[in-house]
Amino acid sequence: MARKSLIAAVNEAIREEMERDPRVVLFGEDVETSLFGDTAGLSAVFGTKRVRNTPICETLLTGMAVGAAASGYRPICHMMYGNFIYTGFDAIANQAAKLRYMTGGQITLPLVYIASIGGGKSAAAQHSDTIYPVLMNLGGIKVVVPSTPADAKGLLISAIRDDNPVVFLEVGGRTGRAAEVPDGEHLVELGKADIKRYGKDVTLVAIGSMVAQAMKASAQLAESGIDAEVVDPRSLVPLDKETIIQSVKKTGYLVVADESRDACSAASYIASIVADEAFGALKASVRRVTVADVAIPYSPALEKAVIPDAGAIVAAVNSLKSGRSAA
Amino acid sequence: MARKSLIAAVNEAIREEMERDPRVVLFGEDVETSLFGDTAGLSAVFGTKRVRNTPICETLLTGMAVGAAASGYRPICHMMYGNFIYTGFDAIANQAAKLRYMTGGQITLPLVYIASIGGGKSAAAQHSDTIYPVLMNLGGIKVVVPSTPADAKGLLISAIRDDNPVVFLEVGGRTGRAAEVPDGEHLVELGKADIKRYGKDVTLVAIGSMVAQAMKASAQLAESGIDAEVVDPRSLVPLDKETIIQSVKKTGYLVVADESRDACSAASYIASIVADEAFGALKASVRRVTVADVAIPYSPALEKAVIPDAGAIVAAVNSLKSGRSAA
Amino acid sequence: MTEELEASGGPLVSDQSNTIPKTQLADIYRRMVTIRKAEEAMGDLSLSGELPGPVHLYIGQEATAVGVCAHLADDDWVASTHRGHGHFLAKGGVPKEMFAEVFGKATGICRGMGGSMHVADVKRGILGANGIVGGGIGLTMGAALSASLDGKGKVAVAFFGDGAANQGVLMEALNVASLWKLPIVFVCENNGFSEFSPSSTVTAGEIWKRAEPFHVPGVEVDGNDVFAVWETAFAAVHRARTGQGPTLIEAATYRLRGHVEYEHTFLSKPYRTDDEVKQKALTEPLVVFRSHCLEHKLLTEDALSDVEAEVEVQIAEAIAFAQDAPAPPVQQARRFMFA
Amino acid sequence: MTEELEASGGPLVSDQSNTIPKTQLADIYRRMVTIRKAEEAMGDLSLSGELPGPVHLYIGQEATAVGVCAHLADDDWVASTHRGHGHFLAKGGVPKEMFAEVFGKATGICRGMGGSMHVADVKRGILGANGIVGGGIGLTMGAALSASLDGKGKVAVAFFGDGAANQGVLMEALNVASLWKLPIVFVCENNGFSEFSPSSTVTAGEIWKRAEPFHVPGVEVDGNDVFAVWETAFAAVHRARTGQGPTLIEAATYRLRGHVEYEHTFLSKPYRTDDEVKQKALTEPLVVFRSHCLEHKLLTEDALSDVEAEVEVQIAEAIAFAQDAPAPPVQQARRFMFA
Ligand SMILES: Cc1ncc(C[n+]2csc(CCOP(=O)(O)OP(=O)(O)O)c2C)c(N)n1
Ligand SMILES: Cc1ncc(C[n+]2csc(CCOP(=O)(O)OP(=O)(O)O)c2C)c(N)n1
Ligand SMILES: [Mg+2]
Ligand SMILES: [Mg+2]
Repeated sequence: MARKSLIAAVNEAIREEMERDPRVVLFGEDVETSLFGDTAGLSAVFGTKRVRNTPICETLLTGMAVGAAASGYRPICHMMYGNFIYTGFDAIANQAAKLRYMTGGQITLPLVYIASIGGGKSAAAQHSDTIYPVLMNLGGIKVVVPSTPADAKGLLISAIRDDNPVVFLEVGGRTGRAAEVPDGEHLVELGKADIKRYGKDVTLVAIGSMVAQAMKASAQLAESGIDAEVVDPRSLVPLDKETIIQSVKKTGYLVVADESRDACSAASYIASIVADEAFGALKASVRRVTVADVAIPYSPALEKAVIPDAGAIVAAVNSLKSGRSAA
Repeated sequence: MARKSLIAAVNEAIREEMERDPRVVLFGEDVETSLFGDTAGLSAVFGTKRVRNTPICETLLTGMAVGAAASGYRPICHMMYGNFIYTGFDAIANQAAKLRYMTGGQITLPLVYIASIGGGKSAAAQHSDTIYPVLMNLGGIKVVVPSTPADAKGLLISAIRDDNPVVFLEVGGRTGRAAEVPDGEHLVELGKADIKRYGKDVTLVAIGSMVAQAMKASAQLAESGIDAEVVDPRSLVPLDKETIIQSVKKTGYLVVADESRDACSAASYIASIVADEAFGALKASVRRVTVADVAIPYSPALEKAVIPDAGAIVAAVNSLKSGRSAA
Repeated sequence: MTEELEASGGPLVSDQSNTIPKTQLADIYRRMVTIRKAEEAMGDLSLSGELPGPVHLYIGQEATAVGVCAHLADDDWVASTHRGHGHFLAKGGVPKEMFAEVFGKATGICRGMGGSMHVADVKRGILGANGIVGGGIGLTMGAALSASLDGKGKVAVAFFGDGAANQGVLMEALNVASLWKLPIVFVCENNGFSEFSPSSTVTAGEIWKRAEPFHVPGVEVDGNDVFAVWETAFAAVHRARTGQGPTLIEAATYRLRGHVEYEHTFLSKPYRTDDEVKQKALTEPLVVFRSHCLEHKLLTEDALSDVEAEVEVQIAEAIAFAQDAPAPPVQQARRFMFA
Repeated sequence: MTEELEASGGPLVSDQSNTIPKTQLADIYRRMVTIRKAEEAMGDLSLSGELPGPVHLYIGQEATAVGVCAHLADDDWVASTHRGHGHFLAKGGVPKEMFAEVFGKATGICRGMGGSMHVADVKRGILGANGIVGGGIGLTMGAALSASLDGKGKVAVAFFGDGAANQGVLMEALNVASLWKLPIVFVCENNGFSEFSPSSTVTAGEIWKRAEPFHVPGVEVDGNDVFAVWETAFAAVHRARTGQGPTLIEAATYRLRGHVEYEHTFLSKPYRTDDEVKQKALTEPLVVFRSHCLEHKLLTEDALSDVEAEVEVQIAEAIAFAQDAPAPPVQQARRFMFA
């Protein structure tokens, strides 16, 4: 075990998979110099045939990844900021998500799109979006959002080995906290949630950047005698409904924390699943802690007010436990 | 009152608004000849300066609409099929949804994107998508989905007069059923749901194409003594939460029918709102009747199996009423 | 032709003496006639309401698909458009599998999942028809990247229309293909229309010239003359196969049928005259080929008629096969989203 | 210069005798120096951690923004890029409102909602800096459409980088602008880099030549020479204003600072040498302007120094204003999504 940042874990995962499988190739804007560092040094190791700097042309890049995957390679297409996935959305939504289905299974698309998401850095509205809801709705795209360096490495390796389009989203940017990453081959299965903290009184489902906030919230809640369970889905498509439902069946209460905008958020989807499939277990409202339906502002004070934190999660739990919410 | 198709109502709304306000302009691919008929004849009336056929270039079109709106006109940008909104997604998600916010309110964007959505015509996976979930999550975009010709006319006029980006989505294609449309100026406020059928036993929230199915389902349910209330949100952003919640408070049961894919669907969002804000009123699970997370197949038998119908809605209601769902 | 190529952005490796070998002429004609007869039948089936979805016919453009695909093997890649039957058949797709697909049947090449707009046959290098105008360009660029990486001399061909040439992705692709010397041929079929808009109203300048600023050779060819297409494609495919990079070919042709097969039933007004269509039909690919072959005594009237008769039988059989085929099992709708 | 314009796609209405009027020279210099001093200060503030978000500096490119915007009035439109301070100031944006914005303050031009990457001043025709490379092209096309509709002779100018020129939307815009004769000028600032990639590694051919296939004039200009830029822009803006249509200008310049201001703190390796930068600094716009004016006795050393001193005071005041300004009220975060 060694302590590494999420970015370093991603770098390592790509490196190991490129070593293991010559069909894995990487391209994207400035992947050689690497804005975030997650692809730094790879071109020196694998050469500029397998690690390619591209021009700025997201529309083409997403489609080229589909074509390269359909024809036998396993491309990793680095999209830099998450909102450039909006720019290259066409081929993701119209091709990657549907080509296998439309051709009756003839086409296999082992490809990974990587991007960095989320706010907190005064990068303003465009670059701070949390983009997974729009991807989750597309159907044919797997969506992975690790919250720790170890999960990042394990999930990315699984994503690269997966025979389907996967969007792998990095939270925390280039300056995430370092944490232990297992040595040797480390895989995390797509579609398996991780219980980051066991508890019996309330279930906190937290995604990506919200996992750390939920852990902080749990510590605060513990002080007032509330024992929270923190469930990190890690992969949103496929989603490990079972782990979430089992947790709610145990605790009877659910708060979902998600940095995406509220309307059609991952949080709303998870809440709706529980309200359907575990309704009988619920003792109170299901609360979503999300970004209200606004963009992310630049000014730090405003940005802080918009992006949920541990305090917001604690407040949501308290509103449930006091019964104030069961209207 | 006269009976008209939804397409004819749309055509009339554009015509009236272009007559009323010289700043309203229309452009898009083949708006002159008009694939669906909703813009047919307009260039003859208003000339080819105000009604412009464009080349095929969705990336530019969506952005050009933003620029034209920002500089004083009120563009209507016809996107033809809904999935071409994916193609032109960049400027919708990165510019239209955020420009006003990022500039501290300096920029006003009175613009309407029109597109046709939904399956049922063997148009295959790409052209059959129900695309509103991805738009709802963007935050700065209003989203309107009328289910009747009268609502279509009234909502489109409101959309054109609205000072914000609105996506106006047509369901049923060029061959929708005709129905009464009021004569004279007819406006429907954005953000006001319509109760299409009053009932006391169960609330059916139905969107777009699902409204007709919910009405059919209500008739069937009435036969078995279940009196369903059908709520048509009509506009998804803004969403009339109040009407939905009031209905559920009355009936105690909720089924949401939505032709979009389930994950992060409008249905899941509505279900999550009720599970939060009207939890105490709920007597059973909240059921979603949606497209499972697959694309729309071409073959008619398969397509029919994937897209929800009245039977699916009835089955969902029965599963609630029999208490089978409250796990 | 070769002069033009050289004029605009670099020489193609071409041997002007290259033309369709005589032994292949009957086969070239067979392919063009197969497309023609299949499409005519499609048109009838569409009008009679037998096809569940819309069809966009390739009638009048046969020379381009056939003249280009003559140079491709199964492991070369093509991507096509919404108007994709011609490319499917020219690249070796099986008629009965195509018809069954367009009928939405279990034995369709895509098991009924995609229909006309998505006919694909991956084992034959057909990445598929596509409902996104310009969508095939990214796909073939990816295939060309694969081909360039595996170094086995494979080639990718992107077929697209004049309307698609106005999608920015073409220029993005020309840039990357030039930088990376990808083995790709961009084949733009200018059939005079982008849906209901005459090309000149939505397309500024000349499409083939759009390549040169990227240092990619661009060339115009008579898309109704399969000999000309064959020769131009020969050079461009050779150039790609030998690692010399991309070429853009603009094939001038004409769409003899409507944009979509039943358009006259719903369009509010005509967008071209019947006279124009009649005039254009005088120089359509089969007419041109027939008269060229007869004039130069390359094929006899009998040989041509034999081909036509054989193809007619084959198409009739393909349609019967499709009509008799079972619908796909309903559970199939839940399959194929993920591998 | 005019020859080049005529060579590539049609004549510009230009009068070769047109150059910057002598009375405007001090003002031109003031604008360039304002940008330079503001940007130098921004760099310092960024490194000292006083700015909440990243900044992309315009140092070395001043001649382009200033030479172009000299021809524009408040009701002409411009859209800019992530590197947007220069265009903001050149088009008349107020320094203190820009600094307050980049500090995230309530008195910022966007009330602190947008920051460096979104400085906009709509009343001065500045549609804003933009975080999307190529994003301003669609916006200015829309503004040009408005201008063409209202017929008052307004003009729209899209500023974008060499990297942005590889976004397909540029070609989509060239096509539509040509077809509709829109009053737009496309100004590509080729500063040698697309982020950390030297232009030649990601850009095939010459950018200014990409216009010609669309029958749009394309022209290259020395982007470090404000006289040359001014003259070229004069012709292009005049062409647009008089209904003759679009022009593409490629201004050759050099980005003297990093892509983003603190990049050396996190990049794993350098992508250019210090020597290269030093070399290029010898021909940067202020050096060129100064020596030209002194050599031709257009402005005195004193006059130039006076401008510099005045600007220095103004920028210091602007920074003090920004530093002292209050943060925006927290409730503001919920405003401005909808009108
Ligand atoms: C991205 C996208 N935009 C619009 C359409 C609708 N559409 C289908 S075919 C077509 C015209 C295509 O013209 P062209 O590329 O010349 O091909 P042709 O039909 O002439 O073969 C259009 C606009 C589409 N399918 N995809
Ligand atoms: C759509 C999009 N893709 C990628 C980026 C990331 N990015 C920001 S600036 C930049 C380079 C832009 O190069 P150029 O257009 O030459 O402008 P310059 O930075 O040289 O002024 C890139 C890739 C972006 N902001 N937007
Ligand atoms: Mg065409
Ligand atoms: Mg640059």
